[in-house]
Amino acid sequence: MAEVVGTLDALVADIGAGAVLAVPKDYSGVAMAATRALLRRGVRGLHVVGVPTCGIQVDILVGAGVVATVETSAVTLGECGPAPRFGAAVRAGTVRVLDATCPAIHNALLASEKGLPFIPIRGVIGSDLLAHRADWQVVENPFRPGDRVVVLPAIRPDFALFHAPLADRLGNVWIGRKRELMTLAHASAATLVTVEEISDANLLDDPVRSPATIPDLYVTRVAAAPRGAAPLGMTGCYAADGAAIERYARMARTAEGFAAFLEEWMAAG
Amino acid sequence: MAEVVGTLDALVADIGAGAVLAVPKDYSGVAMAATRALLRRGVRGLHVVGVPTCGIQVDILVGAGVVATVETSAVTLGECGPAPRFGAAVRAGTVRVLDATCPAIHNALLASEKGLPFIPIRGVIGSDLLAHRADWQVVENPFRPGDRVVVLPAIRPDFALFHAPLADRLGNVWIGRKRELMTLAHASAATLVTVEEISDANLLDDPVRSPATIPDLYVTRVAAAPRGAAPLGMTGCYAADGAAIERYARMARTAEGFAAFLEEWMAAG
Amino acid sequence: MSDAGPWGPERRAQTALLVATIADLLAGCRHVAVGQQSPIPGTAALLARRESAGRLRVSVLDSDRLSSFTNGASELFDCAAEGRIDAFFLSGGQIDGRANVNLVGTGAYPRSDVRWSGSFGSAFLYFIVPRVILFREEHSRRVLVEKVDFVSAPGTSPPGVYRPGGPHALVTPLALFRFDRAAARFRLESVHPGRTLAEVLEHTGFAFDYAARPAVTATPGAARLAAMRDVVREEVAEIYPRFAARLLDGAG
Amino acid sequence: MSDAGPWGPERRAQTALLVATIADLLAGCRHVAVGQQSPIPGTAALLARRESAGRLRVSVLDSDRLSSFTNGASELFDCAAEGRIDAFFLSGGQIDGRANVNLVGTGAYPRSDVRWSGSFGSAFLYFIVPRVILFREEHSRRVLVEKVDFVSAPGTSPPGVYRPGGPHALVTPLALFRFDRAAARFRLESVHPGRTLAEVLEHTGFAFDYAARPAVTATPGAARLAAMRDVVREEVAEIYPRFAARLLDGAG
Repeated sequence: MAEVVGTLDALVADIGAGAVLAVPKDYSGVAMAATRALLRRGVRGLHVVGVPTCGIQVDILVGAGVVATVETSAVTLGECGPAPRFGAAVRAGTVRVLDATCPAIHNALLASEKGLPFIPIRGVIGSDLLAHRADWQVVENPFRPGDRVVVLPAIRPDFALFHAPLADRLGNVWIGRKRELMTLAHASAATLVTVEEISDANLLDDPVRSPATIPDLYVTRVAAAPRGAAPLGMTGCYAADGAAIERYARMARTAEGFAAFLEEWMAAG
Repeated sequence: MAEVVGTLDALVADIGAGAVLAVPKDYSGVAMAATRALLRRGVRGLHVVGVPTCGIQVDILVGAGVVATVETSAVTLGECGPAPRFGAAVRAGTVRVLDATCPAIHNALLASEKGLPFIPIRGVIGSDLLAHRADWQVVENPFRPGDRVVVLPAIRPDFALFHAPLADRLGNVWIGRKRELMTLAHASAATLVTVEEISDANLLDDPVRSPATIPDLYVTRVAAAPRGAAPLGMTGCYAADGAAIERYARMARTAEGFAAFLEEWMAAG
Repeated sequence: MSDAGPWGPERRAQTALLVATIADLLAGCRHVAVGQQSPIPGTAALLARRESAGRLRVSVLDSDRLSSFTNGASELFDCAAEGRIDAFFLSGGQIDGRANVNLVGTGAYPRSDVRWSGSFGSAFLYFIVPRVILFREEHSRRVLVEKVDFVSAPGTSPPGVYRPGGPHALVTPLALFRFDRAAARFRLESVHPGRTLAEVLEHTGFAFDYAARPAVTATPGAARLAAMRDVVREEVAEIYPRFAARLLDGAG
Repeated sequence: MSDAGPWGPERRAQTALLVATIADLLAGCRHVAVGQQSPIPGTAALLARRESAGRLRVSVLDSDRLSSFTNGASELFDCAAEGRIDAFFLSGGQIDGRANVNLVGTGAYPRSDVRWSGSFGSAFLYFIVPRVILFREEHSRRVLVEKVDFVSAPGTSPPGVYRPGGPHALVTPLALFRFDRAAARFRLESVHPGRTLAEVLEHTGFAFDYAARPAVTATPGAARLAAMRDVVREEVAEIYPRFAARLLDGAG
């Protein structure tokens, strides 16, 4: 069912204006190389969902002006601090933020995966997050009168986009311990994946690999992108390039610095 | 955190009268050998949860008179038809049945895994299941007025008991594609596992095995039990013994036949 | 209880007809899920897959070979909820004229006179999967009743109940029925070759719509039978070996 | 932003004190979870593990080596909800006298004057984990405010709100506070060696309870410092190499 495509431009060709695009946190495999292809498309007004957080990828997309809404629990450069272009856009009011908390993002994607019309979450009551989320509600626990519970609507992304170590020619994708990518693929209408390597063997035929493999049933397109998560890391393949991220953090402090970074970065791939 | 024990009697030593005991369906690894040890304990009044169905294991437990309640979506001998002792107990009114539907069992365990106070499920409305489940309720979808949705309380078993291919000396358990066992272990207060084999290597150190491994954090006790699922099968190890199950189905048609089976079966292990 | 012994040519021909009839009901589907104890629907789905030139995906539950599911026992239900399953099969100890199915038992609940296995996933999948095909190898007034004793899953739902799916057709050894969801009634689509409307009326416990001279179910031609034999030999034999041997008339 | 350069002996001693103080707060825990960008709490947890003779389990998030989680990014939250995590660490751009934490930003929301990363899992874990330890390396009126500008997660909840967890203590470079959930107030537990109550009062923006002559935080002895160095060399260095090198005074 999945299509193995030859270019990153082909991978992201269907992501249109206003699309709801879900991306994983830095540890889980961020499709940085494909993000460049997305910027080449000139798409605008994206609604980005950081699952459950996001980092340099979304900061670049926000800095490039292609994001209308960021829905996530955090935008962070990790050791290198908060995300500068995101912070600037918030101050300028040029990006809408749907601030969440990590398990709310996870639960809302689970609701999509399982076709639940809504899903409860403990906690949250008394957090200002709730006051600013018109799409979250508080109901009474039907099994315990007086017990108030926050309920969330499902998040159903138009596209999931991430990077993984390995796929096969059918589009089955091995994700290792990053199980949230399984939920994400199930929950999304379309799933776009870059991988370090494409195997000739069917991953589902391997009894040890298959339990951590997203079946092609849930995968729309796959493209090879060696070092496709860099400067972020890919577990088992390469570590994050802390110096490159720190350099980004410095350059992106100003609009001019970010413009210089972006020009250089776009030219590099 | 998990204890690797030397006998099946030690494995099940804590299962007391009235315990809520969750067991998986036949395909997922049924701890048949440990079921014999459970019967040796002389425990009574079990509340068995079949996840999401059950078979010969629960039929034997019901036939032996140790089950007060069966909560499941089906009790079946597969190709060999309905479960005879279960059927007889239902007719005699000696077992209480909490009839469910498969995804309701899955969702209710997920609610336990995630600490959700309740969880919705689509469908079910208009099924007589609902009329007979005082613990299920119908609420209005807070996001769509007039849309009625069934909600379920979490199922939190006192014990999960199942059979898997492989564990290590720390009690990490490899489950392959049987992901429902992960949810079950998370959802249960205690998890007891028999395995075909115990490995000297830490399964979590293996990047290919670890994604399908239940960490010892969720495992209470492990015991080796080669062919511990027989006469049911174990994926990758051995197939179900259809003739033995058919023989059981024949013998268990009558109370006398079942008594003869039970005597023989208890003596065999 | 599985019946024993080899099949005669008549039973083989009837089985082939049922397989072909069900395969036709899967036209246009992208993904069909089949329960493991369902050799005739399973064979039909695999035949339809071959005839679709690879466009149809078939998932046989609890089969390591014929399912690509990797997310545990809940994946079938999740996959259906995501709109990724177009057709599924259900049977019933009783099926009534409003397409209600009973998988629980006869008589008063909970102390059923005859207790069957239980409702399995019916109370969810019947609501969610667009094209649910009812299949039963027994066509009798015992099975096809006016009103089921216990509704495992209702055939229809009142307006306002979320129900993208539901019953599509009913296949038995005598006939093929279509289900009209708006009318909440079956309509006889065709009578199998060698069977009569009178027989169908005699053995059906519920009222249904029919033409005075109903169509005859199409018999699979030689080419289709050959394709079916190939499918049975190459794919079905792995999961339903006894069924495959019986259907393959000794030549397979 | 990580600060650059090597540490002097004073910074090393202060860090060791913070590590020891936090380790003491974990007494009796069975399972502590630590965020990845938390070298001091992480070191404290690993020290406490060593001192527990293996009874304490430590999970460092997003670490393949120091976490046994295998069920994806939601496992931390599920594990906490199941009652399997006894202690966790939170920080805050602002922390107020009712232990409310703000991880979002200063000024009026949503167009914060300074925007921080976001609330992460605080709005859930702060309610669920029994012993949440607040830790911040800056003790100032800018951080420890009377009232946070945005409540990422509240320090207390009214009766009736499900809240098995909450704030337990606050550790800063100046002092250790305990939080009294019933009173919704911090109480100064001890002032770190070389610091004074006056300093703490001067730099704390919220009111808190204190004794006229507060206790002095215990300094780790030579044996404990040696154990700490072992932990840093053998375990911490793998996950926080820069931090480990700085703490290991050149000898490590």
